[in-house]
Amino acid sequence: MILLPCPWCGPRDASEFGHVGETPPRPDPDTVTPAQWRAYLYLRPNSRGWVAETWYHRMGCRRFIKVERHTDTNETRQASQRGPAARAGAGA
Amino acid sequence: MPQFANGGPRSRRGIYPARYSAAGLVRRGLAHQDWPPAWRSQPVKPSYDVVIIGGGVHGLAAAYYLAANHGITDVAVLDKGYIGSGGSGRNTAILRSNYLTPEGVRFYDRSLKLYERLAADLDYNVMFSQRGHLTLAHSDASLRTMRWRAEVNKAEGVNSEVIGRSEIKRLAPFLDVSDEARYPILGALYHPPGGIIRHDAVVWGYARGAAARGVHIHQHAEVTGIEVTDGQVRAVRTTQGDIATATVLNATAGWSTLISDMAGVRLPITTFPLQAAVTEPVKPFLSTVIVSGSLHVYISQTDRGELVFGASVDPFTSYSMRGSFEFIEGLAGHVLELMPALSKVRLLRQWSGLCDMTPDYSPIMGTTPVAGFLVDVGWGTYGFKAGPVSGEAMAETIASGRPAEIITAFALERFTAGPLVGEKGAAAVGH
Amino acid sequence: MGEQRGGAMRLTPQPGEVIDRSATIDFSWNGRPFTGFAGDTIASALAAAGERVFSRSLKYHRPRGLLTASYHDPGCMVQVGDEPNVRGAHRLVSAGAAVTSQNTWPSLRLDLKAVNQFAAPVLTAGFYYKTFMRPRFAWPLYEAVLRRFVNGGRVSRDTPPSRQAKRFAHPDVLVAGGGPAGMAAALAAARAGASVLLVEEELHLGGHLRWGDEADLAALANLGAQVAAEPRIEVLTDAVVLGRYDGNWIAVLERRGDLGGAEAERLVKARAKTLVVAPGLIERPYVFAGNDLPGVMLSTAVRRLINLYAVKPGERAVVLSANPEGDAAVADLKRAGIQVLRVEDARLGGDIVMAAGRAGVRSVTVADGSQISCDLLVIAAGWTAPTSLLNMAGAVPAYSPRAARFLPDFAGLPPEVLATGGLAGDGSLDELTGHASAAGAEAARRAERVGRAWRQAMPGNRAAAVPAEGGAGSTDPSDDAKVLPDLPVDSHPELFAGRTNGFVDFSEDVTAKDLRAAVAEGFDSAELAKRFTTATMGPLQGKLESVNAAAVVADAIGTSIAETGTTTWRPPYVPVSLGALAGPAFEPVRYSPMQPWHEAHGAVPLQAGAWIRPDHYGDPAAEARNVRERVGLIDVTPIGKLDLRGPDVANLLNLLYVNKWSKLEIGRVRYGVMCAEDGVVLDDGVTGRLGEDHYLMSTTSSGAGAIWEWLENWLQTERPGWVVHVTPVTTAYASMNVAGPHTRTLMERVTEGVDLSNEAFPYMHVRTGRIAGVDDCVLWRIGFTGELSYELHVPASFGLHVWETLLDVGADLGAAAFGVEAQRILRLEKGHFIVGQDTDGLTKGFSAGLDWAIKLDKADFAGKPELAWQHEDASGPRLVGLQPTDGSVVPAEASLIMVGDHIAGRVTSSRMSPTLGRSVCLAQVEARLAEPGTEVTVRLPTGRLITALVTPDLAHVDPDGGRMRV
Amino acid sequence: MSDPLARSPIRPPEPVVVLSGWEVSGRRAAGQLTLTDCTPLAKVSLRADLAGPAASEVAVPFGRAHRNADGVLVVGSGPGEWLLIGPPGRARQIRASLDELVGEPLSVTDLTHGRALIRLTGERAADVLSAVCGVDLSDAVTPDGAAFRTAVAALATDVVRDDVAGVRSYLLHCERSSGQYLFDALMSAGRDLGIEIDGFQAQGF
Repeated sequence: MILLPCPWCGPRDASEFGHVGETPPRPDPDTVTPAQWRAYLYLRPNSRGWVAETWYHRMGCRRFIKVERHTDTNETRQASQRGPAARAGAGA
Repeated sequence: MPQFANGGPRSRRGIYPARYSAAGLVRRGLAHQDWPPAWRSQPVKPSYDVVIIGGGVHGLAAAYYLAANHGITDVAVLDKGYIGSGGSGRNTAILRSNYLTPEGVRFYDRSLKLYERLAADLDYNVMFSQRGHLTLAHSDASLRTMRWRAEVNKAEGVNSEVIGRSEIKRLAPFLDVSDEARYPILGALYHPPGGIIRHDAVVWGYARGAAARGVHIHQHAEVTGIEVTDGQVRAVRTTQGDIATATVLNATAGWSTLISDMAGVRLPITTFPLQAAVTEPVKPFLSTVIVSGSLHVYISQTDRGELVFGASVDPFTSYSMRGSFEFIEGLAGHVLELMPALSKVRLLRQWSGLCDMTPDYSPIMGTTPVAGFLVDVGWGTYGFKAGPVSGEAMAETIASGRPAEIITAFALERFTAGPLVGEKGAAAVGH
Repeated sequence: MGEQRGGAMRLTPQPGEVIDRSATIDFSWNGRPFTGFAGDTIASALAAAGERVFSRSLKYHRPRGLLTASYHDPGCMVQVGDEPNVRGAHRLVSAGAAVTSQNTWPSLRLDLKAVNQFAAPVLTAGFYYKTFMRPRFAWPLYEAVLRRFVNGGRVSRDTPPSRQAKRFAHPDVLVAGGGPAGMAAALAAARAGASVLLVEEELHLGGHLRWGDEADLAALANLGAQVAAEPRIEVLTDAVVLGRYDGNWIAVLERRGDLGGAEAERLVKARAKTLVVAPGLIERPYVFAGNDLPGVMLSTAVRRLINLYAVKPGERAVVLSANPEGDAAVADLKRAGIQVLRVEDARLGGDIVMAAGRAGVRSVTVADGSQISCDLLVIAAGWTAPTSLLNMAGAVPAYSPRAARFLPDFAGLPPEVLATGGLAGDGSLDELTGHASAAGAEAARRAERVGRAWRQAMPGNRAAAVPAEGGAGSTDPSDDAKVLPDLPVDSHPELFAGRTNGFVDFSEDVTAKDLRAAVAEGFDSAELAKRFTTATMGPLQGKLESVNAAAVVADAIGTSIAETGTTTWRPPYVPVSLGALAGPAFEPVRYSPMQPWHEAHGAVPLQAGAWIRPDHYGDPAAEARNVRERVGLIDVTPIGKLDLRGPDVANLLNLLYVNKWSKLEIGRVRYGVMCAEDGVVLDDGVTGRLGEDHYLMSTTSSGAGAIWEWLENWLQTERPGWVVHVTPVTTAYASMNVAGPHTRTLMERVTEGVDLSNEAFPYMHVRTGRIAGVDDCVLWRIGFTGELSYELHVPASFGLHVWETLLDVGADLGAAAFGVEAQRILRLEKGHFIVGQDTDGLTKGFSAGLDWAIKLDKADFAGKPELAWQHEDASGPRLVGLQPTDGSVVPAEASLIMVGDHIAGRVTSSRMSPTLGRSVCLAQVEARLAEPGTEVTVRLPTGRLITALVTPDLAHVDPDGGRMRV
Repeated sequence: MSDPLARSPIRPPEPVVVLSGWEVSGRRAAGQLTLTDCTPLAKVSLRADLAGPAASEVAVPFGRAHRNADGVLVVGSGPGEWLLIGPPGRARQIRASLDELVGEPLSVTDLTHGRALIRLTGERAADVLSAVCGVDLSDAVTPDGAAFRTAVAALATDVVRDDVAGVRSYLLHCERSSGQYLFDALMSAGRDLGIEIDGFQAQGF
């Protein structure tokens, strides 16, 4: 069980959170092309190494928070900057 | 379309170094004579007609069918570890074709048919045990989805039917089909042709068959770069040297986005660990494959007596394969929900593999914007089931330069042009 | 030596023995009565009685006896009652236990499958890959035979469910291993102020000291007294660390050796700030012909039997010794009155060539070729480092030829994990405990740093309400971490596989020859050879055999053990029962306040997510008819309810619903549909405006949680400037829908403060008032059922009171409860779709027939671009009403709409309509079939084809909605 | 038409008595480890800017709880989120006091009927809770007056360490419909330690 450093509640078990992941910014719906919009819906960096990602502290403060996690080792650390975390994308 | 050297298909007979048989076992056994190697390792050549990245069932099957069906033998299969060290050796070896969409059903049914004759084709006993496959429904909604799948399956000629509790109890006496269960079993989708197989044997059989036809298998050869100029693949850089080639197939799982990124092709894939576990052996008591989508668990008993448990992917993306304790806790809980009498059976080992999830729970197969760079990726939790048909289809695609008809629904373009594959329609796990 | 009390092989009392000779325990072994002492393991009690054979091997059914006399002994896995695969050399004897051997047929003594050994040359590793494949249809028959050879115990359908409680622990320091090093580390950590959890796999603390000499026993007594006196140390014996997982999450299995099965096992899940790994070493077998014969034992097995259980392992012994522990075993043997016929000293070139015998060792051939007849062969060939926990922490141990074992990669360890004791090196007891004390103190120091950082991150301990940028500081304990001194490493002969062929994996019947053959066939790496031969895949998971296997494979390839490496250690460290792993089922269930009434009135329960709801009360059709003709009540408490307040609520509604909300007046409710960003229908419900900045939103029951998050997600991440407070009030209200022509009459009898006339309180309006004497009730006039109806939201504690009152005062009007099934029928008659049933994961807004609702002229809303494009290309299927030509046929839901062989849609909802007396359906069909009046072909599950007509409206009953507006 | 009777989601064990309009158990525990259904207590939620005027007025930070002058327990249950717990029937009064707070948009919601409230008391209360709750319950981490929301038996629960006369005690506050579930989970977690049900006593708060 990895431990997530919730900036609001302090370190908590990951099972208290919902994983949202790396979230691209939402394009302007009026000017966006289908390709751009579907990139926003479906394309994620899927980065290997340290990534800044969004989690939802469902069982705790109920904030969408930013946490940095190493996707090879699952080490976690405080995100260098606190939210507002980017949005979840389709379906959340 | 790329040009390929080497002649047309050769007869299978006579190619094998040694035909496997009981008689052979006795003869060599008594003579204390070892069997010849199933494959040999050669130095990496400076160029190949086709370079396949990923020495799992997909990559090796593609190599085998390139050689066997199309006579294309100047092929290199590269793996960063040993063959079958990825998903092919980590899955729970369940085979089925009872999918939800017509294109999915046709595709996996072809795979199942190929699996049925694989032992004979490869002269290698892959131990395909067609013991039947049960997908349990614990709610009206999932029962409705089971019916939906059954109707599509039947329309496509696949043996699949919704059955009730008494029939379920008959097929799997250890299941708790009472109303007292927290998640009562309301019915199940029964798929008689489904079953389990020895996954390593499939890998080794294809490797042996491909090697016998001249394919080079390079283990511990990790790809470090892919050279693309003017939108055309030129070469592959590996830890065992550079390879000039015009055709590269990305047949990896877990690292498919990292490999595609090397070629400048972005994929709508996120990578999740998928964990599994096995118990100590107990005497055979379970002869069908049990799957519960709602409880995210699947159960089968191997010929060694071990219970093999699988589940849905982890709750967050990762490249770590160390596994988690909460996984086996939840798994055990769900197994006991289904079979309360197993509380004294001991879990022996857990492990993880990596799954490349796509937005519509369907693979990405065929060509890409980069000429000569093909993909057979995004296999989520169902890649092993598709090994043979994917190999066959990708071989045809490489040989003909056009995507094989059976994989057109799985093209990369669907994520920009639409429509997505309907497996997302009922996004329940089913393995 | 004559017959001893407690068994023929029982010795006179030994200084370190753990048995209580005053308490005898009777049990049975394969049906025969046996007696042991309290403290005996099953194996020691049987060995004391002279038993030598405990099981038969997997493939060849060779007799097997004690090898390690420890938990990890492959030779004595037994069945105890209904519990399979019990470790006989660890499990204590218990009164009346029915112990039987496994994998024997027909009996342990005479096992007919033993003939397999003569077929050994044919049954080489992987033989089954090469045969049984022709003809194809014969494989199932072969398979049935193979399955007979399963080497394991039996499970019983009568085994009662057993799920043991777990607990969470938060020790500063967790010490894995309660030998001298573990005890010393725990003491040092505790004295440095840390809370310590000390976990020992065996039944007692002390490790090898327990079977040592007087000095060892004295040292143990001393350490034991200090540990017992230290309040900060919690000791768990007969407990084992199953694994070290990411985040230093340590899973510990507590066992009670005197009990059996899952009842005896509990989990402790520890978030340890630091972990000290001190498991000691496991003695390694030696590979030679006959190395699996009963009577061939490791030196530690012999010393355990003699010193802990006072059991004589044999009468006439030959010893292979490569280390001081082997020499100590020789001394123990002599003291126990066992003839030591020969000591082969491996350090001086001594060796064992082979052992011979049938049911046990009869003779041994040694290095000089001489053959010695004996009944006991003691092997002290070296050690295996159980590095499992270190591997899980990401540090890959390296092979040391000097030590003839793997040593930890200290540099590769994360700062929260330390290693000490025999695992880390050699040396005197003082050197080892000294190193352990240093490790314990350092572990405590690092733990203190982590603990402080964690406490500072707690909100209650933070000065500012808003966490600082970057939040709490680093919890990395490695900052100025002290590096521990190295322990000495003694040189040890490399003894793995001798000059004859023997067993490498005892559980799997894999020999050195099998491994060499595998390499020759191309399986030329540790992992491939393992997979091909199944070596190290048995119940021991490589603890005894992995290094020998690596040595044989390396030799066959022509490389070194260091290059080959071993196969990966995978968790858990020891097998754990599913009952202990599962623990109590924490599956929250939810009940409405009216549940007692439902139960008392024969409601048939329906599971809807976590909710238990009444599906019906006996006759759903009659319940539906009662709503159409009189008045019915349904408990709709699970409907999601969100209290929305703030100046920006209207903006939020406009953003998340596809339709328009800016002009909703106070006192009105409106139906709305939400789509996800991919345009797919997400949820629907009505939202009412209670005040200027105060709204009450309803969602589907199943969507309640997800929609709450959906709102928070947009508010927190996309529109952080907006002020909207979302408070979930789903269960703050008991919700009930009162529907039917008599509804107003009934409501007027119980409602105060609200004018219920159609003029004052029209359709799609909301009021608050007093119902049945209960204040603060919310009334929505809506019509999911298509009848005149009010949806009441009552403060939940009074739900049962209001429900019973309504039924009571409405009795003369025919007021009766109806369940979910009746509601499904009613809404289907009315053509209201259900998200997730009539729509699916790909159904975009226009496919659900929402053309009237989707307002593409709104500036922005979730999913707008996808819906705009769907509108342009008119893509996707359409939801339509369907009426089978033969109204007596009710097509099963999911019946397919066929055009020839092509699947052109499916029936999503289907019922017999009690109101119309014919079947009514909703279906998703391709757009070309969506025109009203189109005749389509429906394929029933039976394969029968029927025809049906696409209806003009989704609604089959009262399409103009007159009934609900009266 | 009978008078309204308020019922907790947790079925009261015999003897059942009516107390300030609520159906509660009159049972009295003999032992030292007890579980009490405190649902009848008034529960009001306040939502406001976590650093705004209301916040400074309430003056209880997120993560802490303390009793104000009128004996109302004010819990900092989340960022910009407070829970006020008072004697039965005091909800309106508490709401009124909060409505006086001005200067920003507030949400004041009476959740008395929307949540279940359970008190676990005894020297070994932490041993019971640690079977179903992963948060460190030691005094160093969660002392008396600490408040945190976390998973208790897999249910999102507000936990307040609120010792009674020096004896360790926890208030557990969850969404109403799962109240019976949480109560049962705590009872089974405490069974080996001899936990007993103690009936609700209004003056006990």
